[in-house]
Amino acid sequence: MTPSLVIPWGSADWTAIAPIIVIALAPLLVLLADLTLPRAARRPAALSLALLGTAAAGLVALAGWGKPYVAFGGGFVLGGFTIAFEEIVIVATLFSLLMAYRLGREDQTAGGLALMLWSAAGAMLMAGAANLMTIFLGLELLSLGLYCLCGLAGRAGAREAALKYLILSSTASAFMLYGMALLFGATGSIQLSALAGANLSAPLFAVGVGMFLIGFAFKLSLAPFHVWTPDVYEGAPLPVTAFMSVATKAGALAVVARFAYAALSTPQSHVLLQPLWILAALSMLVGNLAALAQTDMKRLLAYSGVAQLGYIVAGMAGTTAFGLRYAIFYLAAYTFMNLGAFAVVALLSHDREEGSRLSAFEGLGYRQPVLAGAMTFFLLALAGLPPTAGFTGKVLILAATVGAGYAWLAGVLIVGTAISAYVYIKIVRAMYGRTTGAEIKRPVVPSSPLPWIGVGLCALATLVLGLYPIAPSDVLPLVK
Amino acid sequence: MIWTLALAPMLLGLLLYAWPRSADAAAKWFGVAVAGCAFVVTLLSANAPDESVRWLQRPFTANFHAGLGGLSYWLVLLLTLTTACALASTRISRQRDFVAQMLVLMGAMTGLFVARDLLVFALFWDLMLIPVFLILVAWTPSKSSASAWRYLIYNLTGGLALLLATAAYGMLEGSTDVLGATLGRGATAIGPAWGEWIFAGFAFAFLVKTPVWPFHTWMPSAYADLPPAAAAVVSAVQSKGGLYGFLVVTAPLMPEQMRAALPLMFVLGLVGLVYGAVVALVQDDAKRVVAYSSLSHLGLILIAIFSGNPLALSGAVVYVLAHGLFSAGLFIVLGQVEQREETRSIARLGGLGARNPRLAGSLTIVALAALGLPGLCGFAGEILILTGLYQTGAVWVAGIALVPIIVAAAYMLRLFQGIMQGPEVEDLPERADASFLELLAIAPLVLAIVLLGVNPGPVLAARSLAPAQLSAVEVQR
Amino acid sequence: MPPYVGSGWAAVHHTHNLDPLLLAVWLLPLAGALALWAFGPQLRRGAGVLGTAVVFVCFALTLFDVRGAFGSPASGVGIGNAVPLVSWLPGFDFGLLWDPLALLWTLVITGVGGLIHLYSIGYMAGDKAQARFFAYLNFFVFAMLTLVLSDNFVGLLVGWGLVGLASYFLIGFWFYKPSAVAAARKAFVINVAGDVGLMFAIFVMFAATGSTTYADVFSHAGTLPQGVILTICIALFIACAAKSAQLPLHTWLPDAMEGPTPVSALIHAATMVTAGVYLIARCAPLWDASPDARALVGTIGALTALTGALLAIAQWDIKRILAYSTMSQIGYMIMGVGVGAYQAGILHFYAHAFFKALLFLGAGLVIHELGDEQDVRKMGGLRTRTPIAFIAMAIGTLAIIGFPGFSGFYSKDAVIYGVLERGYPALYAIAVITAGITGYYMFRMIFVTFYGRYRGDVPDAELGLAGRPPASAHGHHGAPRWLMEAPVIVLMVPSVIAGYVSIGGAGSLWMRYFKADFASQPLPAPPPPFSELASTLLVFAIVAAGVAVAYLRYGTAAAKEGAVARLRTEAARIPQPFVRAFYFDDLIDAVAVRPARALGNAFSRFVDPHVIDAGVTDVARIAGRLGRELRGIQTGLVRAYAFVVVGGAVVFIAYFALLRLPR
Amino acid sequence: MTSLPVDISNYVGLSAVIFFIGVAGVLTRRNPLIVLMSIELMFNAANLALIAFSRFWQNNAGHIFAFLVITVAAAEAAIGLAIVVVAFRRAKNVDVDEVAGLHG
Repeated sequence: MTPSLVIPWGSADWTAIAPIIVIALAPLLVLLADLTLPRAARRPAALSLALLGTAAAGLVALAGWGKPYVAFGGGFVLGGFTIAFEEIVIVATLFSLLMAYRLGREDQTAGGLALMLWSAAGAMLMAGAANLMTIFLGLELLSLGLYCLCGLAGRAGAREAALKYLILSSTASAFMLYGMALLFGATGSIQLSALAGANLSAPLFAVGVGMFLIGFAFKLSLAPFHVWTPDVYEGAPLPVTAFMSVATKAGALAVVARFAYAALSTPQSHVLLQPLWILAALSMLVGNLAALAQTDMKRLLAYSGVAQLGYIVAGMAGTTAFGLRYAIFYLAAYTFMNLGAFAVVALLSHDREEGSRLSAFEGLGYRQPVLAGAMTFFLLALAGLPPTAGFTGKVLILAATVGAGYAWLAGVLIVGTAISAYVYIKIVRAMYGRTTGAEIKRPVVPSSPLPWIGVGLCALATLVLGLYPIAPSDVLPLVK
Repeated sequence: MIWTLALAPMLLGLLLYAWPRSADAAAKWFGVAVAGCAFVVTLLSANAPDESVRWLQRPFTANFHAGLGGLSYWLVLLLTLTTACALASTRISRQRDFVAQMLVLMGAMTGLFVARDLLVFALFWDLMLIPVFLILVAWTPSKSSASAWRYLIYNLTGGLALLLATAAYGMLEGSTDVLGATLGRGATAIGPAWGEWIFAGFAFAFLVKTPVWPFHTWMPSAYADLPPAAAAVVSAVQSKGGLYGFLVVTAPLMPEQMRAALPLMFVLGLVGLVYGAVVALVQDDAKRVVAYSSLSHLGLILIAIFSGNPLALSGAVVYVLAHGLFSAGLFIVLGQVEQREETRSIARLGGLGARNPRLAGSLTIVALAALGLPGLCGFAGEILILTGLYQTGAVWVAGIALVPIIVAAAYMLRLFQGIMQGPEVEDLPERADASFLELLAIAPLVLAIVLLGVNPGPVLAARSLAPAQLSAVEVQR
Repeated sequence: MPPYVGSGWAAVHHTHNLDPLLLAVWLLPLAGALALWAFGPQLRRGAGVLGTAVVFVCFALTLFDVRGAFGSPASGVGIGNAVPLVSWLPGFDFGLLWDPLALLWTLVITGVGGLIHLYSIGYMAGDKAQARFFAYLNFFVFAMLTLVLSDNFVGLLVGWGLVGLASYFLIGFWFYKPSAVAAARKAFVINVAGDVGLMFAIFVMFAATGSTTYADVFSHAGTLPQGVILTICIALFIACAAKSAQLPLHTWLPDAMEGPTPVSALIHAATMVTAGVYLIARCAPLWDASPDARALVGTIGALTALTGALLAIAQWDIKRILAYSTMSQIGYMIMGVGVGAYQAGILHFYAHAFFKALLFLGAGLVIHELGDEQDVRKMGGLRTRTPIAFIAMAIGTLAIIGFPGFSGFYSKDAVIYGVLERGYPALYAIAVITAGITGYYMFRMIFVTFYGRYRGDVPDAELGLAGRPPASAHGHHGAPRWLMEAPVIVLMVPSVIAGYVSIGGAGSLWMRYFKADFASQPLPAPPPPFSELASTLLVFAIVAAGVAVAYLRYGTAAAKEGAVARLRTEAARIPQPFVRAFYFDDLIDAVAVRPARALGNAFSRFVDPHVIDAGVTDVARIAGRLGRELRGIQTGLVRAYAFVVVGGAVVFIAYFALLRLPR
Repeated sequence: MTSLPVDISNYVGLSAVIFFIGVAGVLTRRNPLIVLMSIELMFNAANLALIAFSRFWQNNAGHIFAFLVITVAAAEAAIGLAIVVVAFRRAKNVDVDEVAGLHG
């Protein structure tokens, strides 16, 4: 390797990460606005700038479609795959921002927004990361922001959530990092594509794969590495929970998918991924079963997320080309239906109380029919009922698993879905069922009407994706 | 046009939530008008060409393909007719919301019956559960919603099995657009390796929905708790989804597996036939009597479908429609009784006929159709089915299936006489006889019951969506 | 197989012209029923007139065609033609058949039916629901015509079911009476059991011949295997047994007397209950082809005749006496047509229709007069109070016991001797004994009812009647008495002369009428040991003996004097088997009703909730418990979570560490 | 690939031992500060392994990676300490087992 004073990367490399740069610079403007503007204008300005910055990053990312490029010596790969995940992260960020008008105290809002955008940048980096180092960098960027964000509410629960997340996530990161070290030791390269040629029989490699996957199983909340999820989701402020429930998952999923497809796609290496599918199956069951007994919407959605991620990972079983497409499709569907549900919860919150107790939903169908209708729609989608993206997504996942020869996984999926029906429809029943005694009268003073935009757009997207599924078709060649 | 038939009621139903609460009573007539229009439009579009919109191209082809030929035509007619009649006769709190849900239900079921694509079929299959569940939780007399859960979990499990089977079918065959005869290639029969599993998935869904013994335990509580109008539509039409599925999905696509499953289905059908009949004999809740009688009747149709005999298949089609007509009629009239007397207990009711001759007359006719009185529609189906069964060589099946006919006479008369005849019960509320409007609501059903009984000819031709396909499974002996 | 079997059916001429006359006869009663049902309340008293007029118009129209029966089958319309109506599927074609047999039944249905309608105007005059009553009666006529006019078995079954329904309606006409409701249900359910027999016959014949029309089925009669024909015949006979009150399905008939008396006359005496006779006569080609079926049906007919007669002895209700006598007489008819003596059996139907209607209407006069009192113990001495009724019932009684010169004499003797002629001496013996018993119980009724002193004012307790429910009057007033008496008087005439058509042996009007319908079969050798005249004398002697016993027990002056005490002790002394009607009800109850209900209760109380549902609820419960368990694991302690994560990681890593992949 | 040379396996063995000491610390210690230190230990175990492998493969990537990890770990420590301070500001004992308000 000849040392060179010339930076070996040209403008194309920087273009490849342009969206990340945009979304990483936007927080600077947000903070600047917070410093300079009069008090009353700070919050709106900060939020608008954050939204604009994220949207701009989304547009910039779209501009890269169809221009595959391997940037930074293989550290970052731009392609349909990357852009798909980047866009999902951006959408998640946008909808989370819509709920984030009152994130933290008034003087914390701008900082919170900035942290969220930086976390998003980390997730986007993970979407394109193709060597171990960028993966680690993206993951930590994402996590460090989230540690802080979790504690941003004035509740003891938030601080507890932050601490738990910090300790557990760091531990998992350490496992992953050690796994990376072992992988590097087994192959001598940090490029994922270099792993494809590795000696599969070396225990060093196998254990490395295992530890690497543990780290991401944790991030994806796959059972039994999901234990942190409900507590953290419940404690964190609502917009942060919403953000975590999608953006973290998207980033981690991108890495796992790339790892599985780029590094372990040979038939011999399938056995190395077998535990992942078992974790997926476990997640579907554990997530849905545990959700049965929940009374808090955020906790319930946490467990539901465990199960949903199980479905998504199951889609990739057997690492088939179509499987990846449908996993991404389902992730997109999950993004909308999940964030839609969070947006409804955000609209139900008032004052200091987040409207996440299930009791807040009782009789909602009679108090706020439109909101209840939207919530019903999202819940149906999460339960995999038509006419929603959740239904179509589930069909595709089933097709993928069956097509890949993992019929048992499809069977578990069906069982999990059957259990989940009770979980989700229980809320529908609370909204429309006969209420005990006099109908509950709750003052509904939404802290901000912005989540309505989220509700509307998510509903629309969930419907459209359901009936016109635009499965990303050319994602595979760009996985490296 | 065909998709409009399915989508318009759903959209109108959702829009109905914007209807002013002050005009709650008028919402019902809006619903009747929509259902009536749907009926007329269906009636006039007997030869409507198929419609298809592309949906999925990968991993298998799936299209929003709709057709109104064959059996679909008759079932949509039945659906719209019973919905119109049920809504016209309904009297319920929060009428606007109820009508809205009923319209959504009607639209979803129309979609099910016109679907020519398996995946679209599965979509509507699951979709139609939702309004029924919502009606159950919102209008059920009990607070526990146990019946609603039972309904949902049973049927959803079936629906998921259907979904899995559909996905597997699509992956194997490359297309789910296989139910129609006119578009797409003719479906090939699936081989034995996957066929059993896929068939099992379909069959499970259909058996639960019908329901066939022993998957029936969701039904009595659901029928008992549903408001009469909804119970009428669900029992008359929704439960036919299962039999329809056997007729148009598994019979043409999986003849091998159909034949293999024949002994099992004969046993299930026969057990259900007898089981439902004797249980109906001892129920006190009038609606449960009808529910268990359905179990009995539908078991017979199941046997007929699996026998593969042309005569029995024709009879099955007639009986599917006949059961729809008379069970809708029964639920509607029993609903009118319940509205007046605030009870459904046969032991408690009695002697209503003296002061409610119109109600008694309505109940007489529908009950007679239900017990298979020769000349009415139930008989036409029964005689064709049983003659066909005997012809196929299923002599004992035909013989045993005759016994429940006698029991049916007993429980239907017990139902009718328990409510309408005997000495008048002193402490029941005294309410006026059925109004002219209420009579008018049941009249179309009665007319259809008689017409179908006298001449089921036009229906007999509609044994499937594609007669050419069905011939593959017709077992000639 | 003899070639003649069923051969006549090949000649049935199918016309595509709808005979307007025939259609009118068939459909007018339906129109009448619908009109009465829809506009009954507006018609008030006119309802009865309308209903009656409709039936008489049908009768008149039918008469037009009588002459055609004696000529050759006319082309176009008229007797001997089949008129297609509707076709469902091949083999399921519906049409009307207008042949002598159908014509005869039509005449009786509309003729006797018309008279009973007329009678009902008076009988039901006080009833508020009389429009409904006439609607039912007209509906019954329509149903019965459907039954006899159909040219195929499914159409026959339609009629068969509809008459059962009409019978149900009319038995339960006074539906506020629980006994009437129960009787109606019993009648209907047993009749449905009969329908089911007919259905089974249809299955068998369709499977064997591919058709359900008479012409097709009967033209195959000669070629079908014995077993198949016997199966068809047995199945058909189940239908006959239910409808015509043959053993063991007769139990509904006595209960059916809960209906108004004209109903008993029309449906449960003259017409509907003889449908079984019609069916067997109609299916003569099948019975001709199956000697086993003949023996079976003949035997059951004979046993029914005997059972009916025996049970009639022990009855006190005047209508129940007549009901059992009806059962007995139908037993004769069934025995006659069963063994192949078609003309004789049908003649007995023909005569019986008149004299039994006469008996019932006469009884109706009595009941009407006494304010719905039906127990003969509360009667007595009515000879002078209701002279018309007395004359009518006397004529009817003489006819039924076969007194020479009265209609029953010709028909019953023909049946009895026909049985012997066809080689069934045992049945002959039963038939003769039954004739004697008939003489006894009929005269018992006459003596107790019309002779002696009126006992209506004797307290119930003295007659051993304590504890019976009070008779409920349905309200009689308004109608002139002649309205009821006129039909009775009219019926007296045919009750006497109806049998004269058969005078003249083979060349008689009767035999010529049926010349095309029943192939003459050779009688078995050896011929009967004695001639018809000897048989007649024997029967007469035995009947006379029966009458004599009745006279000695009830008719002598001494018996009349001590009637009250005598009736009381006699009622108490009736042997239990007679009181329980030979336990047939108990049998059906034990074999069918109670097991079905027990099964139903077991299924709904145990199997559904605790077996089938148990699995499902268990799954739900286990899922819920697992959910709670998982909640319990989630303690909130960071280190516990860390343990879970690390534990999971250890297992995970162990998998990879122990994995041995090939190079 | 053959087994690693003796010297490298020593390094890797040492790093593994350090890693497991870290794991044990996370599992057993109740003081959040020591827990954070244990996590740092795990990170540094990985660093050691990375550098050792880097030398073994004559590849700079491991070194660079290790520097990156050190930087990130520093940031993480800063944030971690801040969170611990916030979380236990009002608590008497600094004990992670006291923090169990969220559960179920």
